[in-house]
Amino acid sequence: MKEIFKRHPRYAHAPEAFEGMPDNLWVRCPQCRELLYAKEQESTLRVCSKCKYHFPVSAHERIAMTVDEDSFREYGQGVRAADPLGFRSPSQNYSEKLTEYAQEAGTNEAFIYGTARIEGQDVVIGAVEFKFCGGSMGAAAGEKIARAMDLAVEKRYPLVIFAAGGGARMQEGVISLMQMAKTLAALDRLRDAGLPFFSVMVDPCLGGTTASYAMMGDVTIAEPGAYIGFAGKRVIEQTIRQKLPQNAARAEFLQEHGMVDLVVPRAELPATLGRLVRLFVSCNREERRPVGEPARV
Amino acid sequence: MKEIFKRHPRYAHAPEAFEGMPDNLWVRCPQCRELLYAKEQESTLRVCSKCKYHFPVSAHERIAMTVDEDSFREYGQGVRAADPLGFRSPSQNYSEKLTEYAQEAGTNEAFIYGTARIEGQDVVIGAVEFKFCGGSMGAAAGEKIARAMDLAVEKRYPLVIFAAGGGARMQEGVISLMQMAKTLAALDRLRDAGLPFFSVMVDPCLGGTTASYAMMGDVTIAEPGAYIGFAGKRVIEQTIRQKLPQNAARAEFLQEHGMVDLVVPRAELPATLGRLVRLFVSCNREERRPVGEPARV
Amino acid sequence: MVSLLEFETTLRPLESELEEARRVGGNGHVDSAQERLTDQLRRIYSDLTPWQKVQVARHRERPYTLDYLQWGFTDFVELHGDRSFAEDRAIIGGPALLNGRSVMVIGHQKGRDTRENISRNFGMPHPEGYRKAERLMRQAEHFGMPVVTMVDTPGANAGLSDEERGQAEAIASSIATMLALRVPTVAVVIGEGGSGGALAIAVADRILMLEHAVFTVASPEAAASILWRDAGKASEAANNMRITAQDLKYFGLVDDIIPEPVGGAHRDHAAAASSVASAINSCLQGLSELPIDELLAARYAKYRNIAFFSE
Amino acid sequence: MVSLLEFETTLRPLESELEEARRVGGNGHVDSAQERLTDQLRRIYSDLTPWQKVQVARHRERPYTLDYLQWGFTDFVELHGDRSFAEDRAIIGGPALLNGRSVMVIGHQKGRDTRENISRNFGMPHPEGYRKAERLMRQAEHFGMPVVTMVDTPGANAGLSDEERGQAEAIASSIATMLALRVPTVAVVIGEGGSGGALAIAVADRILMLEHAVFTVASPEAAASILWRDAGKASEAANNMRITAQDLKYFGLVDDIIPEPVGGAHRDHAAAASSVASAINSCLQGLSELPIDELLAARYAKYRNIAFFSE
Ligand SMILES: [Zn+2]
Ligand SMILES: [Zn+2]
Repeated sequence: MKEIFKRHPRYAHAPEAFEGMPDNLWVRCPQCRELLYAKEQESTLRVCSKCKYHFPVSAHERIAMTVDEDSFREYGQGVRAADPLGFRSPSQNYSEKLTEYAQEAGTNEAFIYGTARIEGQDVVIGAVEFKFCGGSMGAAAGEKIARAMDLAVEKRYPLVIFAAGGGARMQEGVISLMQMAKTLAALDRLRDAGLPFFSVMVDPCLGGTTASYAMMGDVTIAEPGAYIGFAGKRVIEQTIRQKLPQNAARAEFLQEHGMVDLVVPRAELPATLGRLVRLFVSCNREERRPVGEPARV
Repeated sequence: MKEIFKRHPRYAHAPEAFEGMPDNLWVRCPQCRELLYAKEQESTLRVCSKCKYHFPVSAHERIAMTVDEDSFREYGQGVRAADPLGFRSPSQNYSEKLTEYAQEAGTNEAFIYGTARIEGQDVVIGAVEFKFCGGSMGAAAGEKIARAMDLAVEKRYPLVIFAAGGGARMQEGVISLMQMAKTLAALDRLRDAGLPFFSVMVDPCLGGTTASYAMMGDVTIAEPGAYIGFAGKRVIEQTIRQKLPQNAARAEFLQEHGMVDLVVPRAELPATLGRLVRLFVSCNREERRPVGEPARV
Repeated sequence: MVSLLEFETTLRPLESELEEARRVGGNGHVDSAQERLTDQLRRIYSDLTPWQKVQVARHRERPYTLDYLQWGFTDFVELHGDRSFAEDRAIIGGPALLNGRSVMVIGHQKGRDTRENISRNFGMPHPEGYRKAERLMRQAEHFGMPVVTMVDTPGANAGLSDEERGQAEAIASSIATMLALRVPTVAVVIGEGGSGGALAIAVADRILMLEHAVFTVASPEAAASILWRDAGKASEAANNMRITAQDLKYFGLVDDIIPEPVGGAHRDHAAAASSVASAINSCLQGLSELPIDELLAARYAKYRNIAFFSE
Repeated sequence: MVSLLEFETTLRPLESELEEARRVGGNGHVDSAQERLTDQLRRIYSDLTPWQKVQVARHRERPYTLDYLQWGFTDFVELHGDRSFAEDRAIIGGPALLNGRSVMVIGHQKGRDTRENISRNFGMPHPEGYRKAERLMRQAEHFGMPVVTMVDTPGANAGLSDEERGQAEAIASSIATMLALRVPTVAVVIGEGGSGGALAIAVADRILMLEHAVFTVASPEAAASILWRDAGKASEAANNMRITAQDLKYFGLVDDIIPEPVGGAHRDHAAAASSVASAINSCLQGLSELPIDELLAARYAKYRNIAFFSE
């Protein structure tokens, strides 16, 4: 786990949050330094009661926080990454790493999905698991995202995805890169079917994730304070040779710049999604678009 | 004539050019102040040989400079403005003014059109006559522009329009404003028919002209130095409370800002249009788009 | 009490009488004072000059798009951004329910005070505002939602940066998109319909106008300074330009006039919104019955045939 | 003489011999010196390491999109601008004739010298570049022109202003548009296929790669600094990442490899362009025979089925 963050120093405050000081009664907020009572973290949805900092949460937690109680039925758990390139570097042997990732994350891949209900309405819902190799979109994760889209088409449910991670998984080379195209191809079928896709971008959401399905939501939603962009903070700083302002490429900045429809605090998300599903489903769209007609994405 | 320019001081240099000192052998270039031999003006297509300033030319001259010799056949000459509002102001009585405009311009309205050939290829071609009430789009001019589009659809020819003028004709109120919608409705039919529209914007091209059909060319072309924009120079200066730089909202500026495909000197226009017609017609587009499918303009 | 316009000064003594009656008490007194006030209001508003209507349409307490959304619709979710440059707060939009039907509402939005007006640029959109509008129209089309627009702007913003980002292109593209939308569309001119910046979101299957709204090819002030050579002659210009709902209905440019509460929409937001919502609703009911290709053919004919010329 | 790369130093004596033979004269001498040089070139280029290919793909005399347009196409008219913010010279495009057929050519464009590179941002597009590409794709679709793309970029630009204008959105939208185009599409990786900024215009019915071109998920330098903890280990990273045309053909990610002239495309622009043009042409001939719905179904399957996982 530590290794990932060493490699991505832009998430430098995250390990503390993730580890949550399990043997301790207190968690320190990485934003305002307040000490928070660990037992209250669940009831506050892991949001700092003082500064409203949204702590990272696991994919399963996110879904549980959002959907009607016990309504989530997971699909596709058997899909696991292979090691197509036989990738080795001094710091890692990819096929062995995969086992580690699974143990750390508690998921078989960097994405989980299934059916659930939000305010009583059926949806397909998925979430990126950042603890699995930084939430990167290897071929297995890409396949699962595409299957979530397929499942929504098959069941004619709206789709909700918590998008995160940096996109490409270097150890799978161009195969990983091509998952951008694959998820967008699958998403086009969802559009053809006239079903809405609500994309919820959470910290951090970057690169191949934003540059593929995440930014193509019919409605794009962001968690407050989430870093959302094409390039990571460090990469931009190298390009422009200066420090980024604190708010740059955060959710609110993205909304100012027209990329994000809504910045929604974690606690309000079920109600917001519930209302959106009602609005986009009650319009009872007839299928006017002939099969195979170009999507206007 | 003078009156128009008093009211539009942004074209302050134009009268001199327009009047062309008819009793004189020489014309002064309003941009570089060079004295040009009047008799040579025709062979240089009214372009200053020193600084390449493009003098204003009449709608008929423009078409003659562009199409194959003697190939232009004018249509719709009988369409003339009415005075729907019975408009009067201290400075004018609109219905009387219309007669004056026609005399000054030598056309019955601010737009002429017809069929012609460019490098042997059939086109429908039209041009705004700036001398007729500043090239404004009254209901008669709007009707003629829409008919040029209809004619292109009927004959299945590409369409070329020299767009100019400020758009709205105040003396016809909202009826004039609505010509923006009317020309765009007619243009949508041209799109449905898969025929290309090459919009050539010449100085000055503004307001309701650019904000309707002129900017919607499949290829947008501008004459060098032409002022092209939504608002006139004076209006912008009032808004931003400072002087505009000389090049602001000129053709080259518009190209830098992504609005214009090509800035083409007058002399090169026939060859450029000839090539574009070949490229867009030789692709032999089949009509794949069902009638009534939405245009993606 | 709402602020009075200059032609409403005769109301002041009647307002004082009403206040006095309220202070003294006695229902009879209050009712009759109220009645006199209402009568006077009705008298004034039944005979407004075009220039007076301009002032009513620009009244700073007049209901704006968000007020109509609050009082006439439910479940509005405001969506933001053009997906390429910025969020423009001078045009707002998003889905909402109208009588249980999802519609996409898009409208100009002015600010109620100076601070809000600065953030909303006095309801004068930049190109990104029109691009957001166009994005929401396409979204509505994709999901089969009718589009409802509310028109209320002095005009599109006219700065150099607007030219840089293609104000003309943005307006033209918005009009072209709206004309071709494969869903029913209704536009309501709720205040000032200022030129191309208003038309950008007004080319609907039905154009409705509030009783005291105006729609102009250029602002009366601009017209006065050009045609009267005196910006102070705005009232003369307004009176000559045929800018009222009644004039435009006469010319067939507007389909219907929505009556305002006595004394103007600014005196009763809820009542104005209720009239507007029910007018839109009955339009949509009619439009939804047409097969989409007929609707589009009718829309084409409506705009292609706006014609006043001799031949 | 073109500039030599570090692994080509053994060519220097042979070049000197050829020069000497030319100076002395005598066709026999020249021919045999030329032959020795060519043999050595062939030897070197038949066995390039991935890292060497990266250097060839980045060679500053390598043909760029405009060179292929000049030598392989006719009647190219370059169209400009995204119609909303700017003209981006790092991506060029416009219609051209290929064997008498109108096609829309869109490609990354690097500069040949420093000044041109600054104006073209070293072939790294801003969002407006991808938006121009998308505009031209839609235009091609509307007029039934096949789309031909040429891929050659270190990657999309990564500045703060790119974030402000939605680099991620622009790339995603370009990919989505290209996947849904109702015309045949062919992409040719002519140099560096750098990550998402390359993929944005590469998702075609057929992806071709020049013999010595590369396609990377991240630049070898970036990969080295992350996975090797040492940016200097770029050659090791390149050798591990499977970035060559041959590797990608093996994985089925690339449909065909276009052979380069002996010693690389930079040694003979005309010959390289002629191979590229004829490869594109034969692809288009095949693709044009398919009904458009079959073409789209095949394209969907091609991308939906890129899958290497266990279950
Ligand atoms: Zn805190
Ligand atoms: Zn000159």
